[in-house]
Amino acid sequence: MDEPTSVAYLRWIPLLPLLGAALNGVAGAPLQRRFGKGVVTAIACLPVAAAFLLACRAFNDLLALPAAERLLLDRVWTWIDVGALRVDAAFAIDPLAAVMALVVTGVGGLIHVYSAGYMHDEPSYWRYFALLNLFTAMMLILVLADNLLLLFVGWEGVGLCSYALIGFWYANHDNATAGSKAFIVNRIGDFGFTLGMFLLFWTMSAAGHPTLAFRELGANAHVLADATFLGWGAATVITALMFVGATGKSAQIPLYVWLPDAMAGPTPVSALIHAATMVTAGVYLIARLDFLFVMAPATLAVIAWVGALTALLAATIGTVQTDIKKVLAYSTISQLGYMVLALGVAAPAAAVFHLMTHAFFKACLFLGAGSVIFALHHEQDLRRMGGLRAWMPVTYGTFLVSTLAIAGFPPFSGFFSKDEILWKAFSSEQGGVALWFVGWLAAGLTAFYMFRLVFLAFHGDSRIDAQARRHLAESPASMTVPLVVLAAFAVVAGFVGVPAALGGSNRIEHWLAPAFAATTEHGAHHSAALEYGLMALSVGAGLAGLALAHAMYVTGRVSADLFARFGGGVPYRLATNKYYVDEIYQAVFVAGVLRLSRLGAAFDARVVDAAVNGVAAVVRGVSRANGGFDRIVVDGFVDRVADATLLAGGVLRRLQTGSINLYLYAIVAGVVVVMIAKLL
Amino acid sequence: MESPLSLMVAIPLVGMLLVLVLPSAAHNLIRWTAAAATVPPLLLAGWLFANFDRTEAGFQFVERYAWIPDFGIQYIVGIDGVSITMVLLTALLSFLCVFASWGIDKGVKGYFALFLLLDAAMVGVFVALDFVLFFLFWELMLLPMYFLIGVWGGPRREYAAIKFFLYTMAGSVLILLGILALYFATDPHTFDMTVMIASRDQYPATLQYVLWLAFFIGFAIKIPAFPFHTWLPDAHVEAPTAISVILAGVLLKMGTYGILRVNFAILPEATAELAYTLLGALGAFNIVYGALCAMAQTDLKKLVAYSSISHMGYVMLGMASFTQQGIDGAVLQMFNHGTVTAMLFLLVGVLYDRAHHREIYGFGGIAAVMPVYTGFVALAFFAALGLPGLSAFISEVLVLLGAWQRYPGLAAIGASAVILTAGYMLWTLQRVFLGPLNERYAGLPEISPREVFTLAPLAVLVIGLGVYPQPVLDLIDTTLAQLNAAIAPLL
Amino acid sequence: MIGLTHYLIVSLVVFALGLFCVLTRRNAIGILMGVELILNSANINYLAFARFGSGNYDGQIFAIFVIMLAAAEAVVGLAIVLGIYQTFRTIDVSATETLRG
Amino acid sequence: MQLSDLVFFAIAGLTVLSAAGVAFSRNIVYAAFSLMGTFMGAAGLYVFLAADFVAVVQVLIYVGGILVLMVFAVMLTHRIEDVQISNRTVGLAPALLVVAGIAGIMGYAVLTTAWPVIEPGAAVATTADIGNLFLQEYLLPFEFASVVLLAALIGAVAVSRKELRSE
Repeated sequence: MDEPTSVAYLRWIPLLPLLGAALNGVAGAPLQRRFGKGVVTAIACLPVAAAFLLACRAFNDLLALPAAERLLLDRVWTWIDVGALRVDAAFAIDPLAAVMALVVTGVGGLIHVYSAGYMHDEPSYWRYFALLNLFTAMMLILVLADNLLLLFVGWEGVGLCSYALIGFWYANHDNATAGSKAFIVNRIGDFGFTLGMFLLFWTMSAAGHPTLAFRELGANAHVLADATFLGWGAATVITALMFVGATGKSAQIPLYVWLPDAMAGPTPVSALIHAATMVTAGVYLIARLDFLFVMAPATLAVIAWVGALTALLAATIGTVQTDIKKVLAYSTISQLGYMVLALGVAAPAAAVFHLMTHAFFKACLFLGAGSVIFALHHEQDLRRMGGLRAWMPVTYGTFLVSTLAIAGFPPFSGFFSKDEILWKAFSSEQGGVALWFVGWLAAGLTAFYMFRLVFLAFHGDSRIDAQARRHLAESPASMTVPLVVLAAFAVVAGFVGVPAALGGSNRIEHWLAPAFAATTEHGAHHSAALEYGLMALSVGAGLAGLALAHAMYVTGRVSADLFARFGGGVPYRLATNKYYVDEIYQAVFVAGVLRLSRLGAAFDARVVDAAVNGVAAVVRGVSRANGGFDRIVVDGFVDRVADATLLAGGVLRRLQTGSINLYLYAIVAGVVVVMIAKLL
Repeated sequence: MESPLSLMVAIPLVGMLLVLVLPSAAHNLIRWTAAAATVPPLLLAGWLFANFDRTEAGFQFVERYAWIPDFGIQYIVGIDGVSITMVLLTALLSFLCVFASWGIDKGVKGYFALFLLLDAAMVGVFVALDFVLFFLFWELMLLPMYFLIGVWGGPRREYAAIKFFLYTMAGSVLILLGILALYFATDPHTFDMTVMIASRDQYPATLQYVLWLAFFIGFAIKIPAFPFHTWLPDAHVEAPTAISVILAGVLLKMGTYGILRVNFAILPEATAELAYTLLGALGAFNIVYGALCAMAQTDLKKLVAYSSISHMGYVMLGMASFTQQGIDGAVLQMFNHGTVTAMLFLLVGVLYDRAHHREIYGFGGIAAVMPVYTGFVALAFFAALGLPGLSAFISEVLVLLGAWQRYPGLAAIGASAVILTAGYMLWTLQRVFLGPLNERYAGLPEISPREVFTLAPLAVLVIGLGVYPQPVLDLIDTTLAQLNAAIAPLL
Repeated sequence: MIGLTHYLIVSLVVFALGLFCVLTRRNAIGILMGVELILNSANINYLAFARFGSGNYDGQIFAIFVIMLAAAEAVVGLAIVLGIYQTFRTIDVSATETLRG
Repeated sequence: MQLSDLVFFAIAGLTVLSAAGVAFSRNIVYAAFSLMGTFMGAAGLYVFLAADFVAVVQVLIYVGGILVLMVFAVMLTHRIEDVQISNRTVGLAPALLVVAGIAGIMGYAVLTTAWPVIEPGAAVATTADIGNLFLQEYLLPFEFASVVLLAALIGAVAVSRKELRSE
């Protein structure tokens, strides 16, 4: 394998935001007090902007290279070097990483700007930006890492920032709990991730390639083909464990429960971390390790079904939520399900394409929701909104565009990416009609709940209380400009992936092709007619969802209670209560662990310590018995000895005359005796 | 420099004598004298770090004098890759703990005299290469510890001190018996560890097993490994802050250090035979058990004590793996745990000094009144739960990676504890520091510069070794590679 | 020619007289004088052996130490005698038998 | 018989006779003065044994220090009129027996032992050499000696102080 092109500027992409975070984290409070919030904003935003420019430069440099050699490497230092394990702190960028880096720095930069407006009244403004910068840095480390262990640093680092930002308003216990929940659930995923990493390393090591670097792993992945672990194919076990990690980060069944709660954080955080970037890390991981996953068809099947079911399940819950951010949260889970579905049907390019478009329109949706919440002074309940389009035209316009995109109406970006996924789900070797059908159903539901949201919030009569209505106004420019930019991308981003069937060239798939060299393309034997038909069906599903939402929430021709009464209300109750998954987890896992922990502590106190104290008691008892023996037998003996000594002393004391002369005689006599004895 | 190691032992002793002749009312003079006595060892430790030959597996800076030739007892000190890390840790923590003890105002003279004696004895344990010398220092360390807990401790200090003393004395007896048995088994009779290491092939297998168990139990009490661990929470809860730091930061390491120095180096055959069950499985069990027990605690200090038990389990598991990664990770974990847990105890002490209790449920929202302090706490807690980028992550990942090679099941059990650890650490963070502010503590003063001074060097180490762990790994690698090469083929 | 034996005999005689003095005196100061005689006889021996036996200075050095010790002994001894006198108004050792068992 | 031998016998005679005076005198004051003769005689013998420094020390310390001290003690503890009865002796017979026994044994040992004897060299001044030895080889004993003397000094003061004892 050829040595990739070496560049020295890659390290600055994550490092600049990290420096910003360090500066704001250490000196932010005094700076803010002394010089105002402008300084903090500058410290936070400029590094991200610079990182974006550097990412553009890297993108440009990649373009200049031939497709097969598109990889830039920046080796900084040897991080760990123990035995066969050698891990470099090195950053690499290839087409896949370039897409991610651009999304992270681009969307991230816009959200930084937006936050300056949204968080303007926050007293710990500096802390917010320090964490936001830290998050950006960690996400960039994750994306640009050259090896699995460094990726894990970013992986956990974003988890930490997510924890800290969800619980940003920590004075409320619920927010702090939500943060902890996110971190701990993610840790369950990390458990799988680390074990997968260990197994991968040792399996490769046994085959003579002890490495964790992606390049070398990719080049030598074929050695895994014959390896087994406990009777299973090593690749299958490794990928399954890695996928556990991905379900945590990317909020898939069964570990999705943290994401809705994560909406407790500030809305820009929800937009950046819990919609646009961090949650896609799982998707990125699987895409990055594509060469492993293609070797494990069994894992892929699991992945595809998990993704499809997550998409559907989250969509059903999304239809009944009344909190504007919760709706968006479930829609995020649902969209992530699509991406995972794409990965499961061996279409990573489609997944990454959707990841990118989703980043734009979902960020726009969240920021739009944030704009609404900002205007309504932290009111998030849809039932107390309505008719907002009159007051907030920019927010409404961008929100509508993004909703059209997520619902998959042409020519908005979501249409291309989602259709690509549905088409692959149908046509790929790994896919099938059933997967497509689940995805299609979820697409219809998506359109329904998203338009329900739009209609409830922006159309109809205002249900806002009079107090809030008096101050109602469009948000400031620092918030609306990012909205417009993101909305623009939500419209046009799809055009990089126009499929061949529609006369496009699917540029993104070609761009990403070097990263997914292991994925072989099948399914070309399906006719274009079929593809058109499926497209029409999915657009039809979207239209149906739109129509239903319109009928329910605008014209009122269909009663909104339809669902609530359906099937005796059981499905509705299930959905509103999120299928009781949280409760089940709480009862089974959390309570179980707590019981186990109390058991352990009790064991410590009652058994181990009791044993120790028991030993002490036994020793005391023995010593008491011993004491009796002592008093009667030993002491008796001792007393007799003492008596005898006294008696003897009474006799011998007579020798002590006190006369020095006598003593001297005695001494000399002793000397004489010794001398005589010696001489004889 | 002629004899850096002897100087490191002697200087605190001289400091102790100085403290003893100072008038007992001159508190500040005593404190500064004690502080001054810990500076030269720290500088010497730095000198050792700079001049240590990283390519040499054997002992360096060896000093050897006849002591009691009739019994083959010598004064031998020297360090290899394992002990230098411990010596560095001891020198650093002793220095910082003098400042952490600044608030002691009862029996100041006695406290600092005993503290310096403890300091000398700890360094002595790590540098001694003659068994008699080793045992002497080992016992010498218990004495000041007993008094430091028993006199300057909390309300139940007598119980804790006696429990600590009895436990460790029980261990000492076994160690002493083992030492004597080794003495008579070596031909010609000697207490010289280096000779024993060289002649390890001459010990018969049965003797090795018996000795291994004796030494293991003796050292396991110190680690402490289940079921010999219950002295630790009590001792920690009652001990003054600085003593907790020393106890968790240095004394616990003596258990695992002893196992490496004696069981591994001198009894390789028995090690190969017994390590899986008694070190590996017990270590994995310790990790999970300690974490579970920590979760159930409501006393902040007890929680940290149990987390120590859990984290020391990683050391045992890593040592038992007999892979370069695992065993390097184990020693690195010894060092990292020393810094992280020292931070944790110092931080608990800071809070206790202000609020005079440690009940986790009795706080709330402290982050609002003590933001800098909370920043340190967050760093220490996240280091303790193994956040990548911080030092403990490197060692834990190396330990688990190494363990996976030999025992995937145990590695999986050990790795599962990261979830539990995150659970209790975050739960505690939330109860104490987050949530609505408990009005009783609205007036708590922010962490003082002196306290920051004790914490900052550790914080730098925690972050620095997470980003670039090679300085420590380079120190230990060669020695451990040789040690491992002696045992791994016997497995 | 005067040899080693001559000195040893002188020393022996002085020792015998000193011993006799110690044994027979009832006066504490007298006993101390006897002790001084014994010490002097020892010194003569030291020096004689140094001169005729080894030929080096060790004997002389020891003699000086003995003198030093004698001085110390005399100082302390006489102080005690004075103390006894102030308590008992006598220094007759047979009169001070309070140590009798 | 050489002159030096005559001198030796004279000095030895002085020593022995003075010692006898110490041992047998009934008057403690006379005994004290006889002791001076013994000391001086011993000093003379030291000179014969080529130990000039020790001889000087003997004169300085014994005669100048210890003896004066003893005379002081005698004077302090006895009224002058008591001197006649001040030096009673007791148990002459057993003492003579014991002393004769010891002297006999020791004399036997002295006369029958074959002492390894070297030819004594010429007498040289010893002071400088002894000084060097004290500050080099015998430094530690020398220092200890100084401590002992100090302790004796303090002890003597402490013992003979009136107020301390009367407590």
